[in-house]
Amino acid sequence: MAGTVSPHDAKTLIEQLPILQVLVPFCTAPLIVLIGNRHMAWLLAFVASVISLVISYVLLTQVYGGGFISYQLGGWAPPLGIEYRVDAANALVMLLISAIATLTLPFAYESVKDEIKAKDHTLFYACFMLCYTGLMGVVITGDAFNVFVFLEISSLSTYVLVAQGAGRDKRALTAAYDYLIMGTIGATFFVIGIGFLFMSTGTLNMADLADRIANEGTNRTIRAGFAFIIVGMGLKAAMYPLHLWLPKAYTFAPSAVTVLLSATSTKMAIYVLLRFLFSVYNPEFIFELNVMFLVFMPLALIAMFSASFVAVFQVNFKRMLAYSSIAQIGYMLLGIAMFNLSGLTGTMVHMFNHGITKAVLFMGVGALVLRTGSSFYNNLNGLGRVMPLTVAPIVIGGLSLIGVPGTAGFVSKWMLVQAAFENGWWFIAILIVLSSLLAVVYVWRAIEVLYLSEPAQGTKMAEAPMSMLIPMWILAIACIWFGVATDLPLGAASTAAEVLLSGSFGMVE
Amino acid sequence: MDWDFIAGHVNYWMFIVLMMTGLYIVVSSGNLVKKIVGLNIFQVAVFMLYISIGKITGGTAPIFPSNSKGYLEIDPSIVYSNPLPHVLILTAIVVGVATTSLGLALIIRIREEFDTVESDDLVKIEQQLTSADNKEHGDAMGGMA
Amino acid sequence: MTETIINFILFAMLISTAFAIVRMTSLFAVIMLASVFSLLTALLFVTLDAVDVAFTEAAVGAGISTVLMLGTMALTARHAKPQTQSNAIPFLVVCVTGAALIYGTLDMPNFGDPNAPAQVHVAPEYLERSIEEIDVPNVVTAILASYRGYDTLGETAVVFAAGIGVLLLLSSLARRRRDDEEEGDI
Amino acid sequence: MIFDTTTAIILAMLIPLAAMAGNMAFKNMPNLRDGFTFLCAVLTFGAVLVVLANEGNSVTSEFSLIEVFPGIDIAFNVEPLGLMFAIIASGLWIITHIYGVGYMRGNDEKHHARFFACFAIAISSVMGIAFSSNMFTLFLFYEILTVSTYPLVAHKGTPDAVKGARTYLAILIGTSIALQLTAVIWTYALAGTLDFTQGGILVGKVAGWVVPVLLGLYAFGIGKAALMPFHKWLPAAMVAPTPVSALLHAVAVVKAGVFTMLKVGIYIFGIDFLAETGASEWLMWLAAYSIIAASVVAMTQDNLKKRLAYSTVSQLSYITLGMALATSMGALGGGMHIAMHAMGKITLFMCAGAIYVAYHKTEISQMQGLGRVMPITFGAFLIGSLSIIGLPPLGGSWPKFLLMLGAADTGHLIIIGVLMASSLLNVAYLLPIVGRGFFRPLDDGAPTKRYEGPVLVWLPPALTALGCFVLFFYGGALQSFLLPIIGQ
Amino acid sequence: MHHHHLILRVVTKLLAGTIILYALYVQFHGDFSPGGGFQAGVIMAVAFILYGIVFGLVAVQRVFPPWLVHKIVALGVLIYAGTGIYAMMLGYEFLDYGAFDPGHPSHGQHNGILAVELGVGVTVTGVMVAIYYAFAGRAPRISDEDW
Repeated sequence: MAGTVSPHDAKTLIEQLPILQVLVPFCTAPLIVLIGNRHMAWLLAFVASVISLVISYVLLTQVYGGGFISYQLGGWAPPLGIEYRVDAANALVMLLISAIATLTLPFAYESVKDEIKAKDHTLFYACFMLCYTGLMGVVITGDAFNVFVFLEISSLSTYVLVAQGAGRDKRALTAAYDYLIMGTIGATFFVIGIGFLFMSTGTLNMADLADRIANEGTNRTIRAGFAFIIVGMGLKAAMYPLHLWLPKAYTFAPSAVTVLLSATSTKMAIYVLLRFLFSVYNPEFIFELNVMFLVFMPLALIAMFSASFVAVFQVNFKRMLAYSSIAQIGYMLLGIAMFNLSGLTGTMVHMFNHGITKAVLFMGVGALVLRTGSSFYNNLNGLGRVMPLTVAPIVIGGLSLIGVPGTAGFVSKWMLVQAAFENGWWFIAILIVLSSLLAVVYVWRAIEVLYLSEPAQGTKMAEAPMSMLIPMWILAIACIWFGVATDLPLGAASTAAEVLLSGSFGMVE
Repeated sequence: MDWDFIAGHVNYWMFIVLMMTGLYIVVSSGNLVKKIVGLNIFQVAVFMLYISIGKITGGTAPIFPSNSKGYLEIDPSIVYSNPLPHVLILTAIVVGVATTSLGLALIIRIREEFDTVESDDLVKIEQQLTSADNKEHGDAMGGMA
Repeated sequence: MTETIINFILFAMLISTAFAIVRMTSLFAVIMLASVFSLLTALLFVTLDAVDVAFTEAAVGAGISTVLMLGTMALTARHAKPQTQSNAIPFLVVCVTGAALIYGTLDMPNFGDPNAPAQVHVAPEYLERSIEEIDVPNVVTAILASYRGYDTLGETAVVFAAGIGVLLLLSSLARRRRDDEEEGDI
Repeated sequence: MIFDTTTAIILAMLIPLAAMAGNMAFKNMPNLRDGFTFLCAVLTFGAVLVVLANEGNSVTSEFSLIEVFPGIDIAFNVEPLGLMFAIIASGLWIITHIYGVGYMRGNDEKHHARFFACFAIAISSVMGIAFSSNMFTLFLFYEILTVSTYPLVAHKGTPDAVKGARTYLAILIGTSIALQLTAVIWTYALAGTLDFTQGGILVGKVAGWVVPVLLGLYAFGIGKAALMPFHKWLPAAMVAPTPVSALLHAVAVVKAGVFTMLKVGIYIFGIDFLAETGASEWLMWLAAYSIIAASVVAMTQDNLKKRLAYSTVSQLSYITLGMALATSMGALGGGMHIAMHAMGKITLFMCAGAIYVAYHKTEISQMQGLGRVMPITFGAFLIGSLSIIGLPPLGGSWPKFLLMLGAADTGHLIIIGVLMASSLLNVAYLLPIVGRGFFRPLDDGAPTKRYEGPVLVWLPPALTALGCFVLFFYGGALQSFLLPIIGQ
Repeated sequence: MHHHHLILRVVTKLLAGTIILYALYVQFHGDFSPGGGFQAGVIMAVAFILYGIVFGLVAVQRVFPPWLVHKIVALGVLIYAGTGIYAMMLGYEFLDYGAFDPGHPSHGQHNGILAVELGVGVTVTGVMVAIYYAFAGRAPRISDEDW
């Protein structure tokens, strides 16, 4: 690099990693459009996501034990400029997002060919990369307004991606429209919240915000801002009762899109919630407000039970999983509501574990849709016998969704139950395990359909193509691997939880 | 609540009235296009709130005057309004129009597929489709969609 | 003082326009009123010293948005159906949200207060430093393109996303020659 | 010393997995596949014997495979109760495998490879349960065992089988997740550890109402122990092919349940702690009720396997009772009963399967005179029955004797009465079957030529029946082998 | 359309040229007065849209073919990002325009701002025209009672 002439200390590649993390997928999108070839589009997208995955892994290893990396965009020190700030909490979420995107792309190759018209493929992948960029940008940034900008990049591309399901079912369009309206209201609420904060503090940098709120105390404006940020992000996170857009969007979106959305987009919103709850507003503030106990806890519990209950009665595999997602988001909120180290660790690790679990399940359904053209149970009878390699990962994902020991889902539920006991809320602990039983029911329904019913007459189904099987099996193995070797997610999650609970974002100098 | 307070806050309350009018249109209107109009009004009202944060009484637009040679001259007596909210809102306006154009494009597609842009009718059509799904797939499984 | 009077006249017009939009069913009227609303907003922005924003709002709100909405109207329907459902729930939502907002305003600094936190913390630094560091008279441009240039990159990406989104929804990537239109590639 | 103990334990868990892989790989080569599985079974048994040879009845320190949560590892060690369980399960796997091959081929069942593969996973997880050195590891393998046996129960795929399997899974997963998991995490929150420790880990950490509640969560949460009212899965699971019923529902699965129960009583709560707090008294009465009630229900069953299933429910409660008595003798008796009942009950199940293979009879009322044409099978059945009843010189007499001693220690004379009454009930529901077989005339038109079915089907029960004799003479040895569990 | 409104057509041609000139002014004068890339892009697009409204979609697409519009859309984003990446390659942070003239950072800043504003302008022009093409390319399908 040509930095030798200037007195400025040339940045090394390692120092540039935080921005490259977002920049690599970002630049891919216009490149795809510029080149305009759909095979190249896929290849570019895949290569970019692999690079991004490697970077996010490197970043996570750097902050795994604590501490943070700050990157000043444009060379302007915050609060004047925008800052990227990586710590264990967002590094873990970024690893999840980049891993899922990297695995979704090979899966998408065949699925998109099947579900979307060939002439739209190039733009589809461009949109996909934009969505991915937006998610990464939201997670990595340390600037409150920058969150909004990248949130909108991902949201706009998400609306379009969901609408691409219109080729199979026209309801994808209204799903996308509803999502657009709800999502925009949510984003606007978020902007109002940021505005209130800005009004009371004069800054947009999260660390600076935290500092000023901690030093100057709160007032009614800041508290109202808090409410708007929670509702705004709650809409994006499909927090009960703001989840109404989710079932339709997940059901009618193209399979590959559902995989990406279910595994990453709500997690991103939960992460932002966490960041604002704990890092910008400090834990004492929240504790005084008692908002956790009075608001999050009941909503989380209602979500866990009502959404699971609805899921039990679904006849469409995809829609069942969508409702299950709402319930699982309830678990994450419950972990926040516990307000202790184990609870937050549980939330963080459940974000990760549920991400990989749902990804494998939706991929499985996508593979079945590719082969049978339907995700309704009565068209999937006995497929476990004709395409065992395709269906087995679904079973593993299902077990992880239930939280059977030895799977990733178990680890997070364990942490949540443990957190409940640490607070002495044994009643909540029992509710958590009881709601898992509902998961047993809806997962087992699918498994019985896939294995125990007789396949339809003359079913001669081939296994899903390799490009689908490989990512599915990687995720399925990850579901088991992270259920046993919990070092990576649990270690990072507990560091993250410590960072969050210590309050003001990055004020640990 | 003294007079100063009211005079200093009445602007905010106006913005809030506008915001809520916009939000009301979004939530209550049945026509998809009108919903988008409502969304625009809602957002624009929020933008006004932001811009008003930056206003300083007696201030002027944050552009430094320059003389013919192009050098900047700074007059310490001039108070400039806060430029930061302007920047934020420039971005937000662009985001808003992007959302609007996407929403409208979706509406056009919806009209082509469903032949209506009224949410009442759409809900009805969707209910029919769902109950058809149920009949086809649900009865066999003893569940509902 | 004149500023205040102008402001209040603008507010009165804005609010009456907004209320009119609530009641209208003719989409053409709604869209035109929305356009008027944007123009009034732009005027308000001018009085608030935000000339750049006013310029943009006029171009976007009164220009592009209006054209797009008219285009959409031409492709869909002229009239909105009168409402059939009850208004109770929307009204409740609006009231709760409004109440929260008003609660928030209670601790806000007075409008135009030069000692408000937003005026004393970060903003003065921009005003002081941008001459030295950026050498651009329009501070808004300096912040937009340099201090917070990354936001603007994001903004460009949003526009880009909207562009390819509309293309994906309504048409697709165009080819250079017409001959190979049947092929999937460009 | 062929291997060190660590390697041997790992091998004992891995070799069955190799068998599973073998079944998948040689799906369409029956002889190679079954032969390979047999080899694996023998090797597994060998690995367990190596552990026995290395360690005897000492308690080794644990070795950890991986840390899952801070302070919670997947870890293993050797202690007499677990070692005994491992020896029984792996030893009987060999016999059951032989029997299973005969049964499956004799009955033209389908999906052999899947069947034996799931079987092997189940054995692997039983090894994990037996050697686990903390409650977390045990729970992990406990759940794997549940999930891996589900396809075995649902094996036939008929609506009946599906329904039975659903009950099986619902109760086992339901109780274990809702109650046992809660109990485990609660224990961890209270004690800060889950390691099995002589004398218990909860001592001094809890008091008052929490102790019986926690014990209740465990007792009902260990659904595999089939304590009433969570026993329904066991009769429901009888829709499975008989080898499954034999090994899994007489030895591996149910014994995993009561084994867990004993482990919890002895190493989590501690016998003395239970006795001190009196927390287990209600459990004792419940177990006593289960013993009697299940026996009575067994008498009303005409389906042979169902009757044996209820008999199992009743016999399992002996072991729970042994733990709940909270005395050394009781715990020892409970431990021994694992071995004795396993040997006896597997004999009975294999006989039932043999009858089914040879004559396709499932109901007791259809079995008259069959003893005349299959004397070996019915002879084995008789010996198994007597062992269950607890008559010397059969293995089953030892644990009953110890349990009575234990009950006498605590001064609960009613429990002694219950045990005696139960033996009488055993006589009443088991011996008539034999009697009907030998002394009633054959049905008209039934074949009168002696036919016991294929050798692979009648030989195994004969062997295990012999085992019942052998165990009687090694009863004392077994008792002293188990002594370390009560801290002697 | 093609043979009527002669005055309209002449005026439009003149007007379109003027609008483009004005757009260029706004584009490159944005650092001195209100306006910048975005506004310039919108104005530029208006010139084409006006042309399209008067002369028809086919005519304007001959002047500014859709494939070119799409490339331009992507190009603008790449110009912006590329400016930042160039700074990175000089060993500075992303978008640190000071890199372009290390001895005199404010000159570098000025140049950088011009470059990124150009990027914005290009993309916005492209997107607006593309959206117009997309909307105008749809045949109106309004049922009779709506007129």
